[in-house]
Amino acid sequence: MKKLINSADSVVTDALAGMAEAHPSLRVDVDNKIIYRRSAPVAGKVGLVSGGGSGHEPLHGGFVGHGMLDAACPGEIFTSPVPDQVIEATKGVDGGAGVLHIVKNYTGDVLNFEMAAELCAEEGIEVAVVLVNDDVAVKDSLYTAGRRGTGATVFVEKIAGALAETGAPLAEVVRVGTEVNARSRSFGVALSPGTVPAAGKPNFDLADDEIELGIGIHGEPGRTRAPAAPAREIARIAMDAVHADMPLTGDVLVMVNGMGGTPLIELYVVFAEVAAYVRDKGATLTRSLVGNYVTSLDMQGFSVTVCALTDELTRLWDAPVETPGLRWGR
Amino acid sequence: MKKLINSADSVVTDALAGMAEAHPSLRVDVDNKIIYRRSAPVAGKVGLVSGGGSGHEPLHGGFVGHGMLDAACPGEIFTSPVPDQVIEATKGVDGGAGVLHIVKNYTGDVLNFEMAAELCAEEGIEVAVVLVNDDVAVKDSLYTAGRRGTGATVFVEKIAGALAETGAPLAEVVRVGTEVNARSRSFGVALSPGTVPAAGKPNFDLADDEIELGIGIHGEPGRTRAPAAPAREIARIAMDAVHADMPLTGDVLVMVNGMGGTPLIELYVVFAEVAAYVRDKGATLTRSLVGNYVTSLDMQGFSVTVCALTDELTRLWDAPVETPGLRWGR
Amino acid sequence: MDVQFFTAWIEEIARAVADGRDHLTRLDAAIGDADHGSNLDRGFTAVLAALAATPPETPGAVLTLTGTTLIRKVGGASGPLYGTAFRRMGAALGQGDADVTLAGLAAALDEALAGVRKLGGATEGDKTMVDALGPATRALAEAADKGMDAEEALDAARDAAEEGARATIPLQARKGRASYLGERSVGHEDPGAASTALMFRALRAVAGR
Amino acid sequence: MDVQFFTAWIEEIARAVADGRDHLTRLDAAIGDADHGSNLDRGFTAVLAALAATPPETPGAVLTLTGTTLIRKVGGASGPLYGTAFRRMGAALGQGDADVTLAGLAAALDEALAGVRKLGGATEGDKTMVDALGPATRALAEAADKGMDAEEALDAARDAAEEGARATIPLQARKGRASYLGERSVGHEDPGAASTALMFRALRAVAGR
Ligand SMILES: Nc1ncnc2c1ncn2[C@@H]1O[C@H](COP(=O)(O)OP(=O)(O)O)[C@@H](O)[C@H]1O
Ligand SMILES: Nc1ncnc2c1ncn2[C@@H]1O[C@H](COP(=O)(O)OP(=O)(O)O)[C@@H](O)[C@H]1O
Ligand SMILES: [Mg+2]
Ligand SMILES: [Mg+2]
Ligand SMILES: [Mg+2]
Ligand SMILES: [Mg+2]
Repeated sequence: MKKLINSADSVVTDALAGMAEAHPSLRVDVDNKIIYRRSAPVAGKVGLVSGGGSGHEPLHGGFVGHGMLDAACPGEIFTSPVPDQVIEATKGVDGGAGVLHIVKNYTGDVLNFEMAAELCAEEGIEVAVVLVNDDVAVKDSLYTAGRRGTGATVFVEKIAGALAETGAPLAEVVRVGTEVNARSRSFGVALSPGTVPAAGKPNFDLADDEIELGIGIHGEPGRTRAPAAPAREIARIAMDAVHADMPLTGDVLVMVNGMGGTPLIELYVVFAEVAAYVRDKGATLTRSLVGNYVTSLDMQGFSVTVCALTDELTRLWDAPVETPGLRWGR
Repeated sequence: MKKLINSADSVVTDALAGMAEAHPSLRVDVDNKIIYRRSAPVAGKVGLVSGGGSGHEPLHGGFVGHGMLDAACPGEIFTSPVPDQVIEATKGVDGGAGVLHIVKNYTGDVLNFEMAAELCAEEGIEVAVVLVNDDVAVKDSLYTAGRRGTGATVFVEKIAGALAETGAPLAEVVRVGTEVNARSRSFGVALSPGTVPAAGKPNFDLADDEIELGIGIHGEPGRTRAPAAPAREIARIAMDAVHADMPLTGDVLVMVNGMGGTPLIELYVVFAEVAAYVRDKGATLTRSLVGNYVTSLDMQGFSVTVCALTDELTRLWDAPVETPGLRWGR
Repeated sequence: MDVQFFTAWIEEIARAVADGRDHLTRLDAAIGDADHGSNLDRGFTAVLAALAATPPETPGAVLTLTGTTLIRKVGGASGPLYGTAFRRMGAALGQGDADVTLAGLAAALDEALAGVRKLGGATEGDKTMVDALGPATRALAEAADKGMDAEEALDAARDAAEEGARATIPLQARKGRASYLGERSVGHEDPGAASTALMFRALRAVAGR
Repeated sequence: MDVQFFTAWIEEIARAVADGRDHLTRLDAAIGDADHGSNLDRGFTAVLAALAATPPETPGAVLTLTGTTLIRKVGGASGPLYGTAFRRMGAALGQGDADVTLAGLAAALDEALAGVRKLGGATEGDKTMVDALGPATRALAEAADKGMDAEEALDAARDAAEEGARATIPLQARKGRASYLGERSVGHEDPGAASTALMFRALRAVAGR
């Protein structure tokens, strides 16, 4: 394993120190591992807090700023944050209008955020949660921990963040966040595994002619292994999974997201295939993102996330945003 | 080799098709491999054209748009574009105020742009060139092709683009572009090689405990091989090379750029070290970029580029830009 | 079993987790995200520091501090779950500094089990730490009922935990990260069940001193 | 040497480039960017198509069309350089359809060499295609002077090109991408010199038919 790190133990805080240097619009509490927008708390505005394991950059810290999150709590690599972080962040962004926790549906994230929320509630802060669970590779049944939260997190953070910026009340922000999640689906594919620094070697092995379908973002193996194939076929497999779960129709927002080790040129190749697929089903691709947004360390591969837009969601998507990872309109 | 491509031969045009779908603000001529901003040509504005081999995305196509390039000509992977592309692009962006070619200093790029420029001049278009050669890993002597152009290309495109947007004449745009290049230095390090699709296997071998110092962006080996080391030491080697060539002083713009296969979290770790180095030398890091800007397919590693700012350069850096790869202020 | 005993237990767990860190992480790599070993190691390292900083004076306080520290330092699924388990045990043992009986320990473990089941929603057979914790708790209660001595009783608890952990191998996971794998989770030992067995081994080892 | 001869030469180069593509790319991987084989293959595939679409009627036209097509399709350093070489040869042979003599071919190659040297600024010893093209051009001129027959003369040219390419191995590059490597470029054959040798082998092969 070769990585640009000082040590496996310090990678998260070292990177936070780098974020602090690079982004004057953020206030980074390196010791407590919390990234705030400098203006937090904004009086009268619902505060948005998200968090989760590190290794998914720019998620979540890169989405802190105007029009998106007020704070992010990065855990250790692939490990959800601890309640203390979430409690501290929640207090730090509470402008009196309540705080929304945007939580990806993993047992660890759910439990740690729940514990934090309980304690914040006891201290009189109104906390609500939007649970993101968009990954169609996982069956949502009694026999699993439920669908994972992946790419739709970016959509929820952006759109709920835009609404919160207008001064909307917590219930409204929850409503729109929940709606974005309900209208979003994702599917991921890995060409090669990532390497957790503390583990020192790749999380699974893939032969030179194999890919993993239905991959998550924590280096966990996927649902099935398949032979390597042209981008067109891989994109079709991913989109078939999405379409089977939520038939494509109307205006859609599509993100083709890199897993961290895949170059942009390949993501554009995939995006061309995805766009053709969407058109073929009669839906209209009106908004898009192509790039690294929800990564999995240095894993090679991509995920595709589709959100069925409404006029309201489109308007909120287009609203100004100013974060390290997503920026337009200001 | 596993890649998200349909075939090694079609990767550049397939990716261009994806860019066309993703970015309505661009007009992509897939057949001729030219990316235009939709508004080109802008009457009375100096047109900016750049180009070079593909595999460095978002460079150059991702920097087409308001405040930066008017057109980009991507060649095959790591192969400079042909004169026909450059001629066509130059004609397509000529708004009557002349056209600037921003060319990275590689024999192939220089020759092909030169041929194109001659022909355009014959057809009555005023063409000037800014040659980018910022890579201190290469000795600039009679005994080499001269320094390579790498990260500073982004700075030149951004700053010259901002000046052109104000309606400045060609000579002024050339002056500022030349100045940015003269005030910029880069150094790159690879942890693992990239793989050219048509070649099918990595361009060089690196042992699990070795890194390449002074790497270029075309998968070419570096100047020397060194043992793997903590990020702090690697950053110091890179910054020492920069500082030895251009002592750090005053306000500096610093880019820590990923080579395509390195995750953002590691780039922030490096950035923290670079920022500490800059401070230690008494210079002031006033502007920065951390991310994938000038990549080398799926190579793992980074480059650092430093530009010694002036007030004018800072102002032009801050001016609005709206491209797929760089966006602020609108 | 006094405050020294419980302190020694936690210290023994910390040692065993440090030794078994890579093994636990490898188990987690197979069906999870390759961090269970480092998660617990980070947690118990912090627990050792906390115990050293303000040595608790009662058995209950040892376990409560352990649980609280795990919740504050581990994260992931195992942090809240093990944290809750130890906090529940601590609460069950109460504030007294009297020696804890086998029956008292069994009752405390039962509380821990209930806490983990409630928080995580898992039942036995879901391929989680509950598959080791459940049988071990029952074995200890039975042994206490039968009037076995501490070493015998903790032998039985450890054996049941180990057997429970082994028995997760053929199961398909229905909770936690491994459940995403569906059928591909079959054939691997659950890392949390393995770490639970490790804790019962540590308990037995300390009792034998 | 008539228009058929020159057409056959270019076709033979195209075949040899397709066969040698991976070899040339491997040479370029060692001290460059691993694209010389695919660059030339793309170029000569386009040249074949161009020759087939509008078969030129004079030797000069064959070479001019070849050069123009290379410039339009190859890119990189080798595109303009080889393109210029063939265009210069074509111009030197002029518009006539008379058979080209050995002396005429030698004079055209000399033009090609001058064009490459001027455009790229390389001299012999810089570890470029010039290191094969220079000696081969001189060898052909000498052979023509001596009144050798075509096969003998082209033997000499080919041998000189091959020898020139081999002789690049110990050199340190001073031009092109390989120069970035400094001393590390020593010990590898220059890909452009190797492809130039290939073109002289093709020339000799066609003459022997
Ligand atoms: N819902 C649950 N109930 C009980 N135990 C669980 C549950 N979910 C996960 N676990 C246990 O947690 C272990 C994983 O812990 P760890 O790897 O530290 O956390 P994470 O899964 O968040 O990475 C699993 O092996 C399993 O034993
Ligand atoms: N300045 C130059 N003069 C002559 N030949 C050159 C020069 N620069 C490069 N070459 C030749 O071009 C070859 C490389 O061609 P190619 O790989 O196709 O282009 P690129 O270097 O742009 O990738 C080198 O091996 C060398 O022979
Ligand atoms: Mg985890
Ligand atoms: Mg090239
Ligand atoms: Mg885990
Ligand atoms: Mg080359």
